[in-house]
Amino acid sequence: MTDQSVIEPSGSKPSKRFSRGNIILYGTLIVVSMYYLLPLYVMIVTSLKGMPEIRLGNVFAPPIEITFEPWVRAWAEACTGINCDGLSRGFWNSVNILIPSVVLSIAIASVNGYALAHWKFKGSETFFTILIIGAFIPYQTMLYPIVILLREIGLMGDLAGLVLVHTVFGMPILTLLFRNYFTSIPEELFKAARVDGAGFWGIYFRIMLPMALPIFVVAIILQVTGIWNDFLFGVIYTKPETYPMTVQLNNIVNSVQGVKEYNVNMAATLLTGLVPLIIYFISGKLFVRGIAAGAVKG
Amino acid sequence: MTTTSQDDARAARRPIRLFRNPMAKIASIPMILTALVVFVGGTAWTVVYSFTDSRLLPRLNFVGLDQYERLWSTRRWLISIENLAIYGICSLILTLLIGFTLAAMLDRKIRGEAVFRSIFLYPFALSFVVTGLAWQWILNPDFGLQEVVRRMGWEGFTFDPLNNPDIVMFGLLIAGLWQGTGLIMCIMLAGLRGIDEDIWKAAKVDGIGTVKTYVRIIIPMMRPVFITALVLIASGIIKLYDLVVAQTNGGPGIASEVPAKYVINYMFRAQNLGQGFAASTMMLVSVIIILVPWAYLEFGGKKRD
Amino acid sequence: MSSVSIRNLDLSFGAVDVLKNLNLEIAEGEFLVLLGSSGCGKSTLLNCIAGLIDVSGGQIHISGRNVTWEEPSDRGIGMVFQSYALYPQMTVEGNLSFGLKNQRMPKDQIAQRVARAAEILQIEPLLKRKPGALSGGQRQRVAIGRALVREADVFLFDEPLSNLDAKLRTDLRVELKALHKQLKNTMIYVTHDQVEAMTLADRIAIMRDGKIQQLDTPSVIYGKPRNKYVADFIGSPSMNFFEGDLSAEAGSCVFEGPDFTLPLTSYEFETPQIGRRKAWLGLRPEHIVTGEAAAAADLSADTIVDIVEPMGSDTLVWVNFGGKPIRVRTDGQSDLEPGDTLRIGLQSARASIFDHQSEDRL
Amino acid sequence: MSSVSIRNLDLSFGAVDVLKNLNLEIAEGEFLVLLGSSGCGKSTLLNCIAGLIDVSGGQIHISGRNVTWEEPSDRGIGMVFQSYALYPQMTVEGNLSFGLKNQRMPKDQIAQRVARAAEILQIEPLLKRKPGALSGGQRQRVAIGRALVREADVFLFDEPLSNLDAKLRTDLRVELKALHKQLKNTMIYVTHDQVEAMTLADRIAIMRDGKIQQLDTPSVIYGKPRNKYVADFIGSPSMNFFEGDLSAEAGSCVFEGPDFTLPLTSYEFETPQIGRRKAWLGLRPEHIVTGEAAAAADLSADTIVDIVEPMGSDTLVWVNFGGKPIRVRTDGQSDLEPGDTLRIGLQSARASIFDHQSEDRL
Amino acid sequence: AELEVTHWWTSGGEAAAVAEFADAFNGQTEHTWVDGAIAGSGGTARPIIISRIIGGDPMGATQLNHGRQAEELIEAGLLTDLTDVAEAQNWREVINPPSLLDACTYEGRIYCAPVNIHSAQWIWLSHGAFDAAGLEVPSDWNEFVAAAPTLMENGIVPLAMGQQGWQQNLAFGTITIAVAGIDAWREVSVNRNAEVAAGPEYTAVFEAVADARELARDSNVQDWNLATNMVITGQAGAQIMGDWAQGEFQIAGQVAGEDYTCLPGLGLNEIIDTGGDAFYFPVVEDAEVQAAQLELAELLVSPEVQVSFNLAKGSLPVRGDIDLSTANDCMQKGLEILAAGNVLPSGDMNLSADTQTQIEDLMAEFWSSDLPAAEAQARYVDIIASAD
Ligand SMILES: Nc1ncnc2c1ncn2[C@@H]1O[C@H](COP(=O)(O)OP(=O)(O)OP(=O)(O)O)[C@@H](O)[C@H]1O
Ligand SMILES: Nc1ncnc2c1ncn2[C@@H]1O[C@H](COP(=O)(O)OP(=O)(O)OP(=O)(O)O)[C@@H](O)[C@H]1O
Ligand SMILES: [Mg+2]
Ligand SMILES: [Mg+2]
Repeated sequence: MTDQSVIEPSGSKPSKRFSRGNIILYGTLIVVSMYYLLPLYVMIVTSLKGMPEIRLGNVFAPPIEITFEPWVRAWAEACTGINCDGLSRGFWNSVNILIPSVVLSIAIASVNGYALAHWKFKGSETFFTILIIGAFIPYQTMLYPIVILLREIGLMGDLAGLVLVHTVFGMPILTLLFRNYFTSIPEELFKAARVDGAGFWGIYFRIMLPMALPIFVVAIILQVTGIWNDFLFGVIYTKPETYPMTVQLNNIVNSVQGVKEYNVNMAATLLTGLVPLIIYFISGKLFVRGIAAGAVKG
Repeated sequence: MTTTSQDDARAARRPIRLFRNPMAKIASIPMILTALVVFVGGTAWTVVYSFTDSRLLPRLNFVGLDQYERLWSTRRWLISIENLAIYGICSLILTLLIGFTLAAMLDRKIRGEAVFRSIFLYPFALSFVVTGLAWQWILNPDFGLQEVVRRMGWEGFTFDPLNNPDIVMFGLLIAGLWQGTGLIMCIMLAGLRGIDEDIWKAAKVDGIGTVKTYVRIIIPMMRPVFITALVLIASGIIKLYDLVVAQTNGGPGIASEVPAKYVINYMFRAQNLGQGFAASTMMLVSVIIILVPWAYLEFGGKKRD
Repeated sequence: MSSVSIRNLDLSFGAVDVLKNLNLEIAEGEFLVLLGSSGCGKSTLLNCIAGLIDVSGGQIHISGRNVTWEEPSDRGIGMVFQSYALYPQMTVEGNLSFGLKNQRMPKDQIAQRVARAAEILQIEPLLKRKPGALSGGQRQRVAIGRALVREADVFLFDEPLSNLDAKLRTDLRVELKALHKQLKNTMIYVTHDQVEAMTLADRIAIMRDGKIQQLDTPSVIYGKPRNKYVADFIGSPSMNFFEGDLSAEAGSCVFEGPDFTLPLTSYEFETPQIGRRKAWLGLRPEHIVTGEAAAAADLSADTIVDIVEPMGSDTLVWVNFGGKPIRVRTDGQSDLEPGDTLRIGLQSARASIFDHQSEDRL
Repeated sequence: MSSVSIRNLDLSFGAVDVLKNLNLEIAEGEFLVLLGSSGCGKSTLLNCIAGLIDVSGGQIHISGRNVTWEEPSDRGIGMVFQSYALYPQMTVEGNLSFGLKNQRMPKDQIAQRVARAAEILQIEPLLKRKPGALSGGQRQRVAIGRALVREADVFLFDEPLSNLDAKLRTDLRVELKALHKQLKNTMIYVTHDQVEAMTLADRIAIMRDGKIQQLDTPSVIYGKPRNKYVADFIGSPSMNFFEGDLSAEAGSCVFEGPDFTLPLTSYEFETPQIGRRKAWLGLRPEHIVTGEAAAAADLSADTIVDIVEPMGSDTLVWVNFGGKPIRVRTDGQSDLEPGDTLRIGLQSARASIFDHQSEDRL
Repeated sequence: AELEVTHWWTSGGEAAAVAEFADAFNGQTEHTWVDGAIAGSGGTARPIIISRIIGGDPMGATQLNHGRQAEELIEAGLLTDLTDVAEAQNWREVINPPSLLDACTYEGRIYCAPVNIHSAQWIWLSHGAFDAAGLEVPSDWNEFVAAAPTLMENGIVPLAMGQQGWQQNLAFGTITIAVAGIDAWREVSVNRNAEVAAGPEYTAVFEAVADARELARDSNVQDWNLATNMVITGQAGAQIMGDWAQGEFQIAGQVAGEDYTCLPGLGLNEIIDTGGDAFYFPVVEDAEVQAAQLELAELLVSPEVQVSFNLAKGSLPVRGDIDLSTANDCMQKGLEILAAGNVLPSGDMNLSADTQTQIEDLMAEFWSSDLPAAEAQARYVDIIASAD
């Protein structure tokens, strides 16, 4: 054959960055991102406009004159009924509800998941299956039984009752996640700890917990989102002084006074979503890792 | 030392099974109670009262299947079921499709993966109420999308799903997908990351195109991931309520009613608990119809581990 | 007195019986290796001894105490796992002291024990590191250290070296042997690597399907396998088998193979044989002699070389004999080529003969 | 003409240079084994040849064609992976035919090729099963079959046997060798198992940190390793090394070890040596003779036995010599005990000597 | 004591009215009004209210539409008996029409305090819209229908209609009384006579509603007050809505007779119903709260509070003995009708919530689809026939 060193490459050298595939890929991603960002953009833009500008009609146009008044109003002035102190009233209530609910529900679910993964006993899988089916039951249909239950144990109207309800309804999915995650932790580690004389709680606190960060992140995210955004339980199991932010939001958004103050509504909506949003943005990578460990295997 | 077989008989006694590892059982009590009291108990309670004529308050005055007969002859219920079916099927297919496609794109070792992932995921942080409001606003024909497009010159452009009974469910779908696909994408992404890279290489050596590799090889391998996703989506669909209330409140007319809303309305607004319970029992039954095959697939198939 | 005594142990997972009426006596200070193919129940047996699985029936005694229903930590055992099973969030020191802390041992005593174990295993410089920052061999050392600090009577090893690469495995194997010499604990060691089993064990128990096939010293197991399974399992490259007939007459026995007859002049039968029966003849590749020695063997034949596998220190040659390719081990300097003729010699003294039906050694 | 020719290949992942100006010529029909420790770039090189990674620089020619930028499927290669990488949802037949179907090959031709591959690999009875229902060895055979049906010029194997257990590995190794003999394709085989490398290869390329250390036939690599790294890497149990001085005078060379002096009467130097330099002496365990042969060696000494590791076919004895324990291989029938005295003999002909600094063979 | 009061009055006019209650309560008693507003109309608030009552953790007082809603709560003994307050304050005498109190009465005892009278049968006409189209403001429904095409030509929506079932149902009810007349209405709504519902009077009703549906085609707002806003701003010609709409006009600074016109009974049949809101007081244990409850009940019906509240809300007071000369044009009209006794009992008191929900669903569907009038009527007849 001919001298090989002069043979030209028979394939074409791919140009790395701007290949057609890449353009299509990034193009699609950017277009799709726009769909996802659109509502956020609209909400932000609208919340920074004055009502006259909104009536001009283009939701997508950036504000001509930026005003933070809607935010101020949403936070501190918007009226519901006769109270005109906006969302601010609900914020700390929400925090007060959120923290014990998240802590308790995750604590219980993680122990459940751990027991189901490493300390199986007769019937444990059955209870777990029931729990999973429970994840499909619409909350609203459980409203009455729960009300009656809480009445019977005397927790109706107590913050403890609300925490309990969040714990119960968070349990199925969280338990599933924790169970799958702990199952993925090598059994040998568990065995080693038993040989080392650690008991149920010793292994849980000393061995399992420190390894469970990703799944805790997932659980926290899910619970914070769920509990922070909850309206139904929050309003039924609390009193007006302790109404969570979502009740305030509902009131602001649904009390129409003359015209709908879209800018205030948007600002209120954004303010309400801020807490979970922040948590999402700071925990992105851990979330995927946790999902990988807790949701996919199993 | 002495011989062992007799004097250690005490230690050799087999302990009672129930008391072995007692902590594990004690620690599981909350779960057991939740499962039995709340889920089984609450469900049974609901089913029992669905055979009564309870109105505002639950009472045990049994009327047989009356509530069910009425339920199935109520137009709104039938429409609700139909709507849920339309929404459910579309949402299931589209969520899986979009979620997978996005995940597949993010999995191609792109730059800025974290940014895109956050963008796709953030709507999940927002409640359905917020989702419904935001999209109600964007789809508002007077100053939303339709108006903007019209102003750009397409005078005849009509996209007003929230006021058109024929397509209102798709208006909901747009919002529902916006909110829910991010999580599914995350799950799919995690699943894709779990696929052996050698499979890709093998496919490349076999000369199989990217799309075909996904369709013929990768997706079939991700069955467990799809099942997890399916369960999540399906449980969300059954519960569909907040979004509808926030975005259309069932309207226009009753064109976007859904079963969960029917349940709530009959329990609380119409003060006909029995009817509401009958409807929720029907929902439960359908859940079980969905779940049994799933449970069979998940647990029945692989007894090994 | 035996240190570990297992009596009539039964274990089943649901409908699957994994261990069936298993008996095993392990002397104090003995190094016992459990060898068997994957899934035969080795790990399960070890877990039963450790108390990590509740047995279905039978008893386990350790140091004379019936511990069948005791907690793992109360049995006086230490255990080392294949995957190391180090607690990833604790330092090496934390890993070593975790078990002692659980026993509420005084601080200074813990420190002393940890120091001693670290010295024995030469991991003092690593004490402050976390397992993630250790190499495989170091991790395995720490895992052994964890058993060491417990000053356990019995050490249980579940394939402790199989995650390591070949070189490291050799080194640690030697260390382990030295450790045993120094500590003189009873050690029960699970592996499916026969080199490990042969080099480490005082006695080897070969398991198959939850039953012990043979329990003996390595040389007996290698030289006089009790049945065909053991013979086949032990030895790499493995034994060559020939199907044929054993015909024994007073004073003289022969094995009639497919196209050869081997006089069993110096074979030691377990029981005296009379008559004719179908049987297996087994010959290890290294017991088939070549060159000058072949002429002096009980049977010698010219064969055609099929494949030559040089392995550095020696060469494995496949030759056609008795109607099929058989393995013959020659030295590393062999310059045979496929197609060459090789004279081989079979010696009955080192052969093994098994009944065709029961596959037990005759 | 060489079948695969790699010229000045560079490859980096970001800032990490994995392959550095690598050159390799592989003849048609040759069985080349890439051997090296983990992370040295073996898989990366293989992937470059397959076109699965875009090279940073240099060229790859296969069968005389410059394929540097061609698609993997157009390069005329078949590839077999360690994890098999079978398509789990397809039957064996589907796995074998999927690539061909994709090339729109006529049905009957596909069937013919699949049938042929199945026959060669003896997997006909498995064609309708899915990979999940196959054993490890069967899966690996199917993976090879997938390369086979492509009728590729060059077969690439990336540690195809390392997920299998020892016994199966031996069997498949032999089959692979037979397959190569039958097909006569060029094969490039990645492994870090030296027994595989030694037995399979026509030539072995030893890699380290993205560079080829030595490319030679197995016996040369084993007998005359080009540098200390190769010497240490090849051979199990590995070579014994002694640090010392090489003093060469006209006609007579000696190696002065810690407490011994070995006359290098029959050592073949690569280049003639003059003067004195620090050096390493390497001796393989099987090249240290014992018994009568010891007396006839270039140097003989009495040593104390430290550890005895019987391995069945032979026994590894650790003796103290030159100030440290060294490995000596004796035959399987050895009845040495720790503490015994063993006379060993060192022969210069089979030794290796390396420069102390460059570690290259002298 | 702090008294938690739950209600769903959150629109502008409503909130202003509630503030009157709260101010009076805080000012005139020792107690504090804790406002538990829940926006989103009764549909959102009611489950919350009922859950809390039956859960044993009730609020101090709550708004409920009176009528049959509370019967079961009363039966279960969950609501406070206000009979003593009522007798002390002589509610029997002062409350007018007496049917309001009847609705609060269960087995002779009184359980709620009515606070206002609402009538649904009004149409609100925008002067601005008709001026823009160069038309006279119509004086009844028929004129309005006749004027509609001209409005449409001028780009004005003739009839503003919020796309919610209850608003559509309200329009239906109003048109029924106007078109079919009081007797037919009574036969159907009180006596549940399905034959009449199937008869020609109702056929006319359904046809009229079908006409109205066409007039409201281009109105795609949801909330009632947004529809009202269309009338206020002249975007729409008219809206059929209850008298509470007046609060919105008032807040917008519009003057009855100048900026807008209200026609009771659509100007055809000047009859109004006398529904309304009432407050219930769940049984609580805390004695202080009990006292507060009774004081609030008393206060709610007291003359001054009735005046201030109803002026703000635009509804009619429940007392016949107070001077409302400050009331505007529309309220005066209402008062006159009331004084003349042209009242109907509200549907709340006749048909059960269940039946009403079904009718609402029917109306919701009817208004937003092309369902033929005849078919809607047939389905209406079914609902009436099976009503309990
Ligand atoms: N938890 C379990 N439930 C059911 N079967 C089990 C369980 N654990 C092990 N088995 C079964 O018991 C048998 C013995 O398993 P074991 O782990 O003891 O094997 P092994 O000899 O240790 O194998 P390997 O060499 O692969 O570790 C296997 O067939 C296995 O499938
Ligand atoms: N995608 C990648 N990105 C960055 N570095 C990589 C990548 N793939 C491999 N490397 C690095 O390149 C080096 C060579 O890797 P390679 O997989 O070729 O090693 P190997 O010789 O096959 O090892 P092994 O025997 O463990 O398979 C390693 O140091 C590895 O960390
Ligand atoms: Mg095992
Ligand atoms: Mg590799």
